[in-house]
Amino acid sequence: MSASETLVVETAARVLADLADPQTIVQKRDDAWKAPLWSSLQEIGLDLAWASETAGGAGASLGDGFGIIREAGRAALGVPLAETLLAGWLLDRAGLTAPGGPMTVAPVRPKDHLTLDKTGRVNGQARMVPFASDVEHLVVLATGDEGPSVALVRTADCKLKPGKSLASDARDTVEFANVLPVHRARLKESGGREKDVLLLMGAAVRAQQIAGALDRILELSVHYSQQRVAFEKPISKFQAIQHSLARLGGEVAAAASAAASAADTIANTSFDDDAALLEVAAAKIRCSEAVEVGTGIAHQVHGAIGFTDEHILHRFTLRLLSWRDEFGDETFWSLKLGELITARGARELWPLLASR
Amino acid sequence: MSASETLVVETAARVLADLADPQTIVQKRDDAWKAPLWSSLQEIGLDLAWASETAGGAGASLGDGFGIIREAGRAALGVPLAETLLAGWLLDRAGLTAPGGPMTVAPVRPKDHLTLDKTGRVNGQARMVPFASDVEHLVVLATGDEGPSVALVRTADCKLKPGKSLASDARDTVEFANVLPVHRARLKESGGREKDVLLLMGAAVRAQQIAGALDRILELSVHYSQQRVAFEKPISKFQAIQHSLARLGGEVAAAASAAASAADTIANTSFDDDAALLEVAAAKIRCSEAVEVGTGIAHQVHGAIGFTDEHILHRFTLRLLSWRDEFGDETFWSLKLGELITARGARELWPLLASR
Amino acid sequence: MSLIHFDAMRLPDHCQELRKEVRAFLESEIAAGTFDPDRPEVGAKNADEFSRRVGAKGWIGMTWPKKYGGQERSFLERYVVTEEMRIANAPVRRFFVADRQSGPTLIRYAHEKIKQDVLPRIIRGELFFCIGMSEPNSGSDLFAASAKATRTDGGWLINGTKVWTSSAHIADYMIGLFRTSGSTKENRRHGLTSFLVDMKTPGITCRPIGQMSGQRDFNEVVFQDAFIPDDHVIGEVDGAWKQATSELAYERSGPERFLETYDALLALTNAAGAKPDVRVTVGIGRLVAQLHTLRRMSVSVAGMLEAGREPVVEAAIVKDLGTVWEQGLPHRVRELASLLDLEDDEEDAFRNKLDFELKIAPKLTIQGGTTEVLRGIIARGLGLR
Amino acid sequence: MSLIHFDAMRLPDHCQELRKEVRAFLESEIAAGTFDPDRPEVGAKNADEFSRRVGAKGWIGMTWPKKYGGQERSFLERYVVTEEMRIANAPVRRFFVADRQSGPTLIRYAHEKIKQDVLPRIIRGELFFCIGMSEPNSGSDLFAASAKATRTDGGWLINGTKVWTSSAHIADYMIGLFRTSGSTKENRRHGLTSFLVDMKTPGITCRPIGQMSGQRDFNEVVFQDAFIPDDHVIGEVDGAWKQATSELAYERSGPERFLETYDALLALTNAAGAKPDVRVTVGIGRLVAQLHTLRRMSVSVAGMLEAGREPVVEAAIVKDLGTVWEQGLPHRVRELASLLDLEDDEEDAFRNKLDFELKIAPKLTIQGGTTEVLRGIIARGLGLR
Repeated sequence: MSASETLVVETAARVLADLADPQTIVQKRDDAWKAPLWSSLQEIGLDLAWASETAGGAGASLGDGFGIIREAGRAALGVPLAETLLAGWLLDRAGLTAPGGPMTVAPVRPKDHLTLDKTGRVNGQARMVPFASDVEHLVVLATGDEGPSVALVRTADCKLKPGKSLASDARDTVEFANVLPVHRARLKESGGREKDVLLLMGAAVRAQQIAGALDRILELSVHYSQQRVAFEKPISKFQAIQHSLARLGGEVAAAASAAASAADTIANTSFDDDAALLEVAAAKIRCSEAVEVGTGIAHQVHGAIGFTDEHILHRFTLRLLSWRDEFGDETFWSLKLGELITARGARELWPLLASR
Repeated sequence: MSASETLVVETAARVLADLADPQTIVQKRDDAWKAPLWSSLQEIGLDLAWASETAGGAGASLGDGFGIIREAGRAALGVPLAETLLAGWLLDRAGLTAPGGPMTVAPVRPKDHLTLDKTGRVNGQARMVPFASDVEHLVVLATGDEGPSVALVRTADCKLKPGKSLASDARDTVEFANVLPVHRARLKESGGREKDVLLLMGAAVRAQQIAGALDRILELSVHYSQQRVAFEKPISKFQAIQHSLARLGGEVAAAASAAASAADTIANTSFDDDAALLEVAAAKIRCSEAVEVGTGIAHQVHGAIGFTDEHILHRFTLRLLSWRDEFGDETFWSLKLGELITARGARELWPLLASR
Repeated sequence: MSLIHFDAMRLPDHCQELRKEVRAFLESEIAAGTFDPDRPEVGAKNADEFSRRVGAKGWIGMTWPKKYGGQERSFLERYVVTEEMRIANAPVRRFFVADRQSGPTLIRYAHEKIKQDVLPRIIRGELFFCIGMSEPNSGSDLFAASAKATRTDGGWLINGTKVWTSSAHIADYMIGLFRTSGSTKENRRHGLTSFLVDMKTPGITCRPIGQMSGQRDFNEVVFQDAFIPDDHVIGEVDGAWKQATSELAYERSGPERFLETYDALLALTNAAGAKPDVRVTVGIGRLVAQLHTLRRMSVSVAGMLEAGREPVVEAAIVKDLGTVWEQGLPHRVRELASLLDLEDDEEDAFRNKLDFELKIAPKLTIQGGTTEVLRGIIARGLGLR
Repeated sequence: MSLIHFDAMRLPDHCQELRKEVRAFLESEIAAGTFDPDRPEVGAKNADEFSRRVGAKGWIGMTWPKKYGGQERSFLERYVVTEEMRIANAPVRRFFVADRQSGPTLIRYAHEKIKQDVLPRIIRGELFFCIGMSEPNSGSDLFAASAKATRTDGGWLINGTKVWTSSAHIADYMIGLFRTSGSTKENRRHGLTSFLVDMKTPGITCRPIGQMSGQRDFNEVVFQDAFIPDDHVIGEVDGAWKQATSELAYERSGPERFLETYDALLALTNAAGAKPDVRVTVGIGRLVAQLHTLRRMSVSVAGMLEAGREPVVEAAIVKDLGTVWEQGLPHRVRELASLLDLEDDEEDAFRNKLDFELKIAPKLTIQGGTTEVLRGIIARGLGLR
């Protein structure tokens, strides 16, 4: 990470700490924090970090953007910052301009597919679309006769069936019935995996959010164990707790490494390279795997208080559980990666790993 | 367990402790212990506990036999006592007489099948047959036009390709090429699962051996932890060791319960009852599962010494690893059990469990 | 010879007859709309009346002495009733705490007058109990409790705070642990006394604490000079620690300690259909084998209790394995269900069910004795402590 | 901000060029029959000559100072060489201990004369080292060592026993820990000194100890008045504990700490073929994701070493996760392979491979720092101890 990249990420961290502190959010129990936060993010240009400057964005590096997203994970952020970055990135890949304001993307599930008909209208259904009911614009990847295109669609032009994530963030079913986009254009890239770019990039984004949130629950758990007294000493002094937290540390480290490596790969490699599939799949798999063990240990260390809605831990736990399902869960990516590995053959496994 | 059953099992335990003590076997490094042990077992009739008295056996209860087998497991016994019991049991189910001396059975793998042709000759191949090269007689389950039959076959009439288990016990490939049995007869029972009786009974036997061996490695590990000093105190005083041994205790308990329940079921229920499949499959699955965690903890507690061939732990570890594969591994039985459960339907799952 | 014993206990025929009776009763309740077994999170329409009907059946306090209105039936019969209620997601909360824990404690340690007054009402399904153990600064270490009871005319005044008290806001009584003198150097567990607290006593306030699962039955209970009459002391003053072990054996042994997330497995088996792919079939088979084994162990513990033994270690093992298993179950189900190709509405239903089980999972290894405490008990039973 | 750091380190191009060179070298060795990558348990025909040829390539002690014959190449280049040797199952035992551990220790702490004598010979692949740490009564607690070194004219006499010393019977030198004075109240680690021991010194006897895996490279080494010259003291007398941390960082960080059972995964992928069932495909994908992640972490630690940092906690995490993973790998492979329908000879080959990996698995979390010790180091790094 260069010095200037760090500056952007530090700014994001500071804004989030000031305006989206989980403790404050849990205490206030309302949504009043969202508007000032978004204004601030927008003012600095963090929301469109990944849209190029000509397209109304900040034109930050991919690394910067992933850094911002990791900070969003560290804050267990329940507004569509990661989705807006992703939407901006997707628009940019088709040379389209971002409209301003929060956005989201569709589809986010491997089994949902949207089509673009000859008249340029979008059709199909996308389920579990994050924050759809909270945003004015959706950026969709839809496939037509000419291959995949990106389309900017007004949410108001779609039919929404509201839904919720485990963390009660909006995850809506969006029906597209002959929806005419505001803009649309062909994806710039070509190659066999172009139809999967949103899934791949989304998986890398979610991996980064998971890594960030896990990092934070390690901090929370270490801190809590040092404060909490049982059997006349801080529970951090019990070997069983120390070893549990060491295991949590291992999961945090694995998630951070896998997510960082995938992010770095996306910044430097074409999605059509097998290495990109390896890296993104591995990151989403390993980060998602870390969720069960990681949240399990954090809750075990916190005891009953961590299970209450007055403590901030649940904001992390529930988003982690939700993120691991989105843009393909670990089973989906294991299947994809397993198919790649078996198709290439056993002797090609090590050369692929070693090439990274 | 009735008082008389306990007496038989206690006798078995005493004979094994006297003549097949793992520590002595490990020190002596030869097979001299095998002959006196077998004479003693034979004299008391423990080897043919499951053949009826009219057929030359001891006609002990099924429960007694499983008790003997559990003790064989507790001794990590490397002679075909369990196999001879099983062979006697199988002969008995076809009304055949046992020839005396150690025996084994075939086939032991779900994918091996033997046939009986119209002239009464056995054909086919069975792999990984336990102790085949150590015994004079094999009892085989072979399928002919009339369904499954039991045949007593001289090992000398077969072609053997020697092999070894993980514990270096004989596990041989036996080829049957027009082998004329000493005796043969139709299985007495009928019903859809008759062809699987050997697999089911063998799985219950292996579950019992596993439960016995795990029980013993818990004892060994607890004892070692109380003797071994590190960081100036017995390692049993470290919370991490205590919790590991508690987990080992849990695995031992699960294996013992599952194996005992399956044994009890076989003594009281027809193999054609779905409950029998549930019980035997669950026992083989759960006992086999306990092997990885159980041996892992035992070795972790013992440290390097448990990995040497001078310590007895490896006799248990390697047989446990071998037994979990035989008569169907946990994946095989999970498939069988899963097929049963899904075919019966979700609403029938609880009634089946609750019926036991 | 072995360090740990589990017999192959089988429920006798009369228990299985009782099971049929319980199922028929529950089916009629479901048919009458008392509760929906598929939507336990909604709760029952009229749990109070359901309690009384269960009481009328003789299924609350069924093992208790006849002189208090009990039936002196076996622990195994009670086991069957508990199982069927749990599997049907019946709204048992109103009576289950009293049936499992408070009633047996009162029978052993309460004043005769109290027993005669309270036990018959529990048995009729009229009284709702909660348990006051944890405090803001004492979680799994119960003996660090600091809420105080001080002597006054004819009784005690209690002051302090209990937390994570399930259902305190709707309970009639609490059995709570209060400090009546300091711990001693020789015995840090000395100085706590168990009290029966009428929750309508002036000076008691409950504040509900929301849970991440959306459930709202945790409470913080604050006592300010709440008066407890002398005869409401349960057992020995300063000696509550002597009562702890046997109480917890009851709490740990039941089928409710591994069936909490059973619905996830049911939903998976249902969604998988008759011929799922090999991955799902193997996965279901394995989970069923694990569940069956846990149940065999749990029935075995019930048999030991019935035989008058105190299977402290065995009960701790069942609970340790059971809670870890039921905690992981929704995660295993999620993985297996991942590639199932469900219709939208099937998927919504499945997802709703699974999400609920995933949300409650974190607390399963914490409530009523954490994994760490249980492993300590097992280690002690193995002679390590 | 985070408690734990792992950068997305990428091996630079020149490392990947070196990788090609190493592969070509190893292929030619395999072609010449030096070793069989598919049968590592057989061992090499002529490991000594192989060592010298590796030395001639400049791949032993390649990061060491040029004045001792080293190349001053980067840790990342060494990392690549180590990886390729490990993956090919090359017979590295003759030089690897010295390359990984003994050489760096000598460079930091040995007398200049010793360095000038010994290091060039290591680099040429002529010297074989072993490590004398564990004793019959000190396993993971190295500081309980009791084998003694007592002052004599011009040096020291050592007496006592070391165990689990890999390859002591064929090693030229040992670096061993011996007690030179008692521990103190303030510092129980005080009083041990590190010595370079010529294994041909009179008074040293090795007894091989067989392993359950069939391997025979463990030894018990008994010292009876073995004389060690003064200049063979490594570092400070009584102060060996100060040297321990940095030494172990090297030992923990390498790819050999998660690739030990890689062959099991290779055999599975091979046996599965191009289109296995969904169960096997998903299983392989998941294992590869885990392995890839471990490797990314391990490369990152190598990058930190290269940057001159001492990533003690990060290295401990990689080894903890890595050894637990490689220990479980043969078991996971076994499960996945269970339903593959292999021909008899394919099955035999697969089974032989898997059995070997299953047999060595128990020691992987014990050798060179147990899981318990590693978690203690991580906990300390998290500020808990």
